[in-house]
Amino acid sequence: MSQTLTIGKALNLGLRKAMEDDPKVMLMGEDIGKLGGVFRITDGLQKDFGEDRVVDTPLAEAGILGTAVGLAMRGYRPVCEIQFDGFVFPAYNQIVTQVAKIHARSKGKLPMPIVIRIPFGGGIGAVEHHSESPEAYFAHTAGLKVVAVSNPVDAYFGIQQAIAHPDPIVFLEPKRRYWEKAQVDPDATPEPLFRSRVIRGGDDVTVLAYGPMVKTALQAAEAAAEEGRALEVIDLRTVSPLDLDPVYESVRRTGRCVVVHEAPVTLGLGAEIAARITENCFHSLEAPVLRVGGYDTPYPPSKLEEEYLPDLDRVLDAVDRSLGF
Amino acid sequence: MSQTLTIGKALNLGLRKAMEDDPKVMLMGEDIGKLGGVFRITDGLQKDFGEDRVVDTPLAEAGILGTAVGLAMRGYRPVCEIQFDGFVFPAYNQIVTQVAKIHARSKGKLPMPIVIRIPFGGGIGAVEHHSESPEAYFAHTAGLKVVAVSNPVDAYFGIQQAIAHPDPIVFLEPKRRYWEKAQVDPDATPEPLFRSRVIRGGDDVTVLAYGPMVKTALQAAEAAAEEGRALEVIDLRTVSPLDLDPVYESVRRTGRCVVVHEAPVTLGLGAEIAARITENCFHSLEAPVLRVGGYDTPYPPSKLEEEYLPDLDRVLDAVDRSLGF
Amino acid sequence: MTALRQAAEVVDPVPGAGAPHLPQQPDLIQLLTPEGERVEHPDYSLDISDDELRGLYRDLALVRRWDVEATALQRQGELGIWASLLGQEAAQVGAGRALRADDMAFPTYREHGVAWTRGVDPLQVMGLFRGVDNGGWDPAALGFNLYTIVIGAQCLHATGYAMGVQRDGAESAVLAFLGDGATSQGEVNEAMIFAASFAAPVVFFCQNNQYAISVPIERQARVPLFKRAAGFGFPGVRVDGNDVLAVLAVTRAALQAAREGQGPTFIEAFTYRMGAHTTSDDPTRYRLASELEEWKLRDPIARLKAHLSRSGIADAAFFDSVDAEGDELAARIRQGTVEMPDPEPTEMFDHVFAEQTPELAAQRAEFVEYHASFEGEK
Amino acid sequence: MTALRQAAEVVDPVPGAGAPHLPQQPDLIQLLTPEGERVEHPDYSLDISDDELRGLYRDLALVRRWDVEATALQRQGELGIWASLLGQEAAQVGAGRALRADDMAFPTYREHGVAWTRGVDPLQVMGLFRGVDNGGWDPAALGFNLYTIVIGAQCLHATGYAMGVQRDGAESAVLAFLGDGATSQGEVNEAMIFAASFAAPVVFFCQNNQYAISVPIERQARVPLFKRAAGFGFPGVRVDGNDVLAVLAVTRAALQAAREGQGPTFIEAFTYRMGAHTTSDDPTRYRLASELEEWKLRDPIARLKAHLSRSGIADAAFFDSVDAEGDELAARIRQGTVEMPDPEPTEMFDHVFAEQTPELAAQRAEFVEYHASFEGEK
Ligand SMILES: Cc1ncc(C[n+]2csc(CCOP(=O)(O)OP(=O)(O)O)c2C)c(N)n1
Ligand SMILES: Cc1ncc(C[n+]2csc(CCOP(=O)(O)OP(=O)(O)O)c2C)c(N)n1
Ligand SMILES: [Mg+2]
Ligand SMILES: [Mg+2]
Repeated sequence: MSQTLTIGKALNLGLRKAMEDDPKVMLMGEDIGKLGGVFRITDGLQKDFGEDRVVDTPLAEAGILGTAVGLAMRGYRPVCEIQFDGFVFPAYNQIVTQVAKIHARSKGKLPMPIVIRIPFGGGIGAVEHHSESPEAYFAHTAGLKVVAVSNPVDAYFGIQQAIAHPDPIVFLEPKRRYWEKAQVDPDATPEPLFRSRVIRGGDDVTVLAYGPMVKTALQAAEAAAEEGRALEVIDLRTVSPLDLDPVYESVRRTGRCVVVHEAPVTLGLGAEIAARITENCFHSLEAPVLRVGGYDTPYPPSKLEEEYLPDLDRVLDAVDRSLGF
Repeated sequence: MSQTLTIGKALNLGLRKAMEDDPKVMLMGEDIGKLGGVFRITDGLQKDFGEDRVVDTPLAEAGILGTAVGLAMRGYRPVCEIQFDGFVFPAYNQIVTQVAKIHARSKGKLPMPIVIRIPFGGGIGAVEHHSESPEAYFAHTAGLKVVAVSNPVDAYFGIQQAIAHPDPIVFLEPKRRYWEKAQVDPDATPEPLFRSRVIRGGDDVTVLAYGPMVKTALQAAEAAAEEGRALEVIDLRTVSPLDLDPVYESVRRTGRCVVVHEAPVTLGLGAEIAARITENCFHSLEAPVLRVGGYDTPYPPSKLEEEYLPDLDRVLDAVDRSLGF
Repeated sequence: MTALRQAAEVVDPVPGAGAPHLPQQPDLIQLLTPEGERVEHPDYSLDISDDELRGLYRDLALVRRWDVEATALQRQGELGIWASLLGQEAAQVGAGRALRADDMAFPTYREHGVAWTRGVDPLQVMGLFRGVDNGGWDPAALGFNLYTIVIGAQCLHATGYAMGVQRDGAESAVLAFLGDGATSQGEVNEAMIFAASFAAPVVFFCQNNQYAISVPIERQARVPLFKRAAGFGFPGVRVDGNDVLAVLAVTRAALQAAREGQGPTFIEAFTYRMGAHTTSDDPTRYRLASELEEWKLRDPIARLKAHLSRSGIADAAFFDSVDAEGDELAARIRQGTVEMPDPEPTEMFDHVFAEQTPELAAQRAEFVEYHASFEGEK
Repeated sequence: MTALRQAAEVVDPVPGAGAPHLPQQPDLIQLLTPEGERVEHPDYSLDISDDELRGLYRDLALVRRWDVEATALQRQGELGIWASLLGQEAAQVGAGRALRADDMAFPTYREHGVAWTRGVDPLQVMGLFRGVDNGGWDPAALGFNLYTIVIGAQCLHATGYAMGVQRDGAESAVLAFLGDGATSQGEVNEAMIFAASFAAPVVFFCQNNQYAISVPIERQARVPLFKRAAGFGFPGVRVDGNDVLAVLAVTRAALQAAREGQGPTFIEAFTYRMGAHTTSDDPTRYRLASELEEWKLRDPIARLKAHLSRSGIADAAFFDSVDAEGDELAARIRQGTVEMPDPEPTEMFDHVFAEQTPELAAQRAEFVEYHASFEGEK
């Protein structure tokens, strides 16, 4: 039965469902037990599934990921919560040299069904390290898959699909959108995890986004419509592998494309997407693929984050530039 | 007086010179003392400069970089050796959240003149983790600069320039080319660190490379010349910031460009370079910028590395494809 | 589940953490009982004047007043978040006052009391939590590094800095702050390994406030934290973190040993976080109110106040004057905070590097141009 | 440079590392003297049949024979590199034979002796060093994980695996191998913290061979390594790593304690790397030949051989038969190695994921097509 859920609550219910469905699913992280995580995504789960399945770990991210690897080898399906994007780096060695490589190292004998949940991105007025967008680091790492959800429906189903998936997945949650609401029908047939989706049609410019920027892209499309411009908005949903066939289809029609993300532009996802679109739609392009992202600076103090983060205006500015080519 | 040096020896002499010039320069790393490092780049330096300036550290990369941060705060200029590319990841947290951000965090009150030397890339028949090309991880990180040398002259001067530079620099050494030789004149005026350089002229296709792939690109240009095709080869030298003005100039002339690196193609430097060239030379391009790189797989066992690494043939294949567009 | 069940039976690493009985801890160094009675310790004596004692009280009281004001300002939307030090004043002031001017301290994000002793303007700390900058003070000038938020990272910086002190031949010491939770980070353990290996003049000062956000100390360690040090080959001591005199004496001794080349010491200051982890936290979800009530009986400020009153070192007039000073301080902090100007947006481009890159200069120029394009509109 | 100078005077963490006098180490557990004499230890007894004793000798001798052959094959260009276990046979065989079939071991890159005891085909280990794959054996089937090259990473895997064992309610134990150098890695310390916190059934088996490549143990630790464990709240013991009987007894006891839910143990097997770090290394640059000469007197194999001969448990015929078996093994390894086929290039695409991505499938297809385009030419 359909209900109105926030992204946060949808994740909570999705985790609960995954734990009910498979006794091997375990949650691990800092403060995920009694506290329910700093964003309450695991609220109530330790109470219902016990301390063996919802494990408050010592304060050590490498420890969380490294023990998750061992648990996966023993047949468990660990879901690791990284408290904030900026704190995933102590676990980087385990993620890049172990989680990502063990399936290949063992020629498939050691599957690594690990989900790494990361609330990511800025916009919540936080202090340093709480607003990072580290997706490109993972997308550049062979052996990892990376998804980013933008809405409650994808949150609810996506987390379950990610947990059921046999490969390691970095699961990015748009933290500043945790409180966004939508109707979720748990009996609906979910879209596959690794598919992008056209969420608004239009023939003038294609706008690509994922995670928190999807809402921004849609706002830009609304505003553009008022000026008589039809933006086609695509929610990428999967960051690695990229699912660009719908994008190519769209860009061949519009001839123009703008990619939006919060991460710094240099070597952000926009770079890869722009390169691929250009390779695949060279003769259809009326303008180069333009990128709107964070600047190549550390994420600034929160009083400046609105200047740093792409917003509706910056997306529209890029749309204008694209149309002006 | 000019002498013939390998890249390895040029680095050794460059380090020695830097230590003579500035008593605050310190070397830190695993096995860099009596052993002189596994590649002997620091050979003889501990003997001559003592254990306080050439420090064999405990076996912990985060420890090396983290103590280097403190030493930099105290006015030292630490040069950290990471034994192999694949072992930089335990230090990732210190590099990304501290080394890269402290200058900005302190609004310039705490400079971070740290050099992180990394022998990088494949081709030496090694076991796992000894053949990685992690440059994109660093180039995507605001606050770091990244250079890659390709020859003894740049090695000799570049390491000294990097050490004298006030910002943190990831200094990439093409490990399989350590034994390549050239004439080095220590009295010559060196080229600036953050400049790319046209190293072979040609009007048909522009080929970009850095580090170990520069030699490969030159070989490809030789081979192409025999078939009557003139490739312009540019040694990027600096990976972050990128110095693309000479590239744009070249591509506006050739209309075609191929970027070569060992790192996996997805979100490798080729992505960023392709995106920027397309943004800046859109109307001059006859073909999309093509990328030749490692596949999106973990670096394979060494018996397969020749299939994995870009070689002369794969560069020429891309040149053909570019010309065929 | 044999092993799993038995795991629960391991010794309590914090004797009396749930229902604390500090005086029963044989290892706990104390110079002032919770009742404010001065006691002697065989290994640690403290030579301290009445003036200095009153000075410590003033520090404690003003720091708490600041903290209370900051919490209020956060509630009113003037700060993004605030990490309260309530209950940890003695640990911080005692440690801070043990430092000499030429020593260097490396704080976490909660060391407002130490910042105070180092002469940091409270408004600079407020600026960080307001989101104006990352703490604008000058670390070198004050001997107090910027706050470090990534848990434990500063312990390695402190150790490296201490290695620099060694190389300079300076007789200074370095004080690294960390929490109980931080002891689980690999980097913190590496810091202790490096410190031991190089006999670096660094003291690790761990405020065991018994929680890492919601996670109790039992999850981080099954034996008292100060025992960790022996495993790395240097001394560890546990001091009553709510006893400012004991903290001062123990930290002084450790810093002096470091200066004299005896290498590192690990100090576990046994204390309690009386407030929430930060203003974003809700401790009722994970701990009992009764625990807090017990700890109120060991309030670090009441304790010193009792001693000063009882011994006649300070009278009501003194306490009143400190209160008044506190109110002034609070007013200054409040006004300074609400009036704090927002930073210039272009600042984010200007401090990334010591030597600006053409790339970033171009981004800055585009940024300026882009914003200028709105000038007319707004 | 006060502090820096004094740093040199700290106690020697390895009594007699330079000029070893093992019998003088009061903490060192021994059941067999370097001369091959059986001695008793108050805490560790070993009930072992003559057959088993001969079996241990056979293990030691065959593993060494393999190692010698591998070194030779590397010299002849048949392997990219080889990490010799020369001198560490007893530590590895003793530890490996302490495992039960249902236990799980997590090796580094040097545990060929343990691999042997777990039934790994030496050729699979050779394949790794030849560059054919990363070790083709089945970790689950053999209870022996793949080699892990990133120093220390496997200690966390072992701990996590042990947490899984706990959750399964299984009475199995996990054995994590590490070197002395590895003890400095943050991740290794985190593994000990997690193991302690969850009382996980894992035993950390550290072969202190006194060097991390060229860096002597003194740089990693200023007190004996086994003392590290107490700081984390679990027992640490030091065993003579060249005494296969003592290693077997101590490891068995620790594994059994783990199975019974008593949590982790840290075992420091005090031994010596008699060869180079790997075939790429040149130990003459950093250590004296005399050190090696001293250690030859404690050769782990000679020691057991002396015991077996002296006590009449084995005769010349037995030793001859083991020698013959060794030659056969060496021949098989040699032939298997030189004849080992190169892997299919497409393999690199096929095992990245359990569920292949369209992206990578496309790269694979292009790769195949690209190589097919050369078919005609070559
Ligand atoms: C590497 C890292 N992981 C997680 C966090 C989020 N976090 C902030 S404070 C905290 C708890 C710290 O506990 P403790 O070390 O005891 O210090 P306390 O807050 O009690 O002073 C956590 C988990 C962080 N800042 N850094
Ligand atoms: C994280 C990491 N850093 C560096 C290396 C390079 N390296 C390989 S072996 C080794 C020394 C290891 O010493 P130890 O742990 O004592 O083991 P041993 O080789 O003596 O068996 C080093 C530094 C590595 N493999 N991993
Ligand atoms: Mg705490
Ligand atoms: Mg060793």
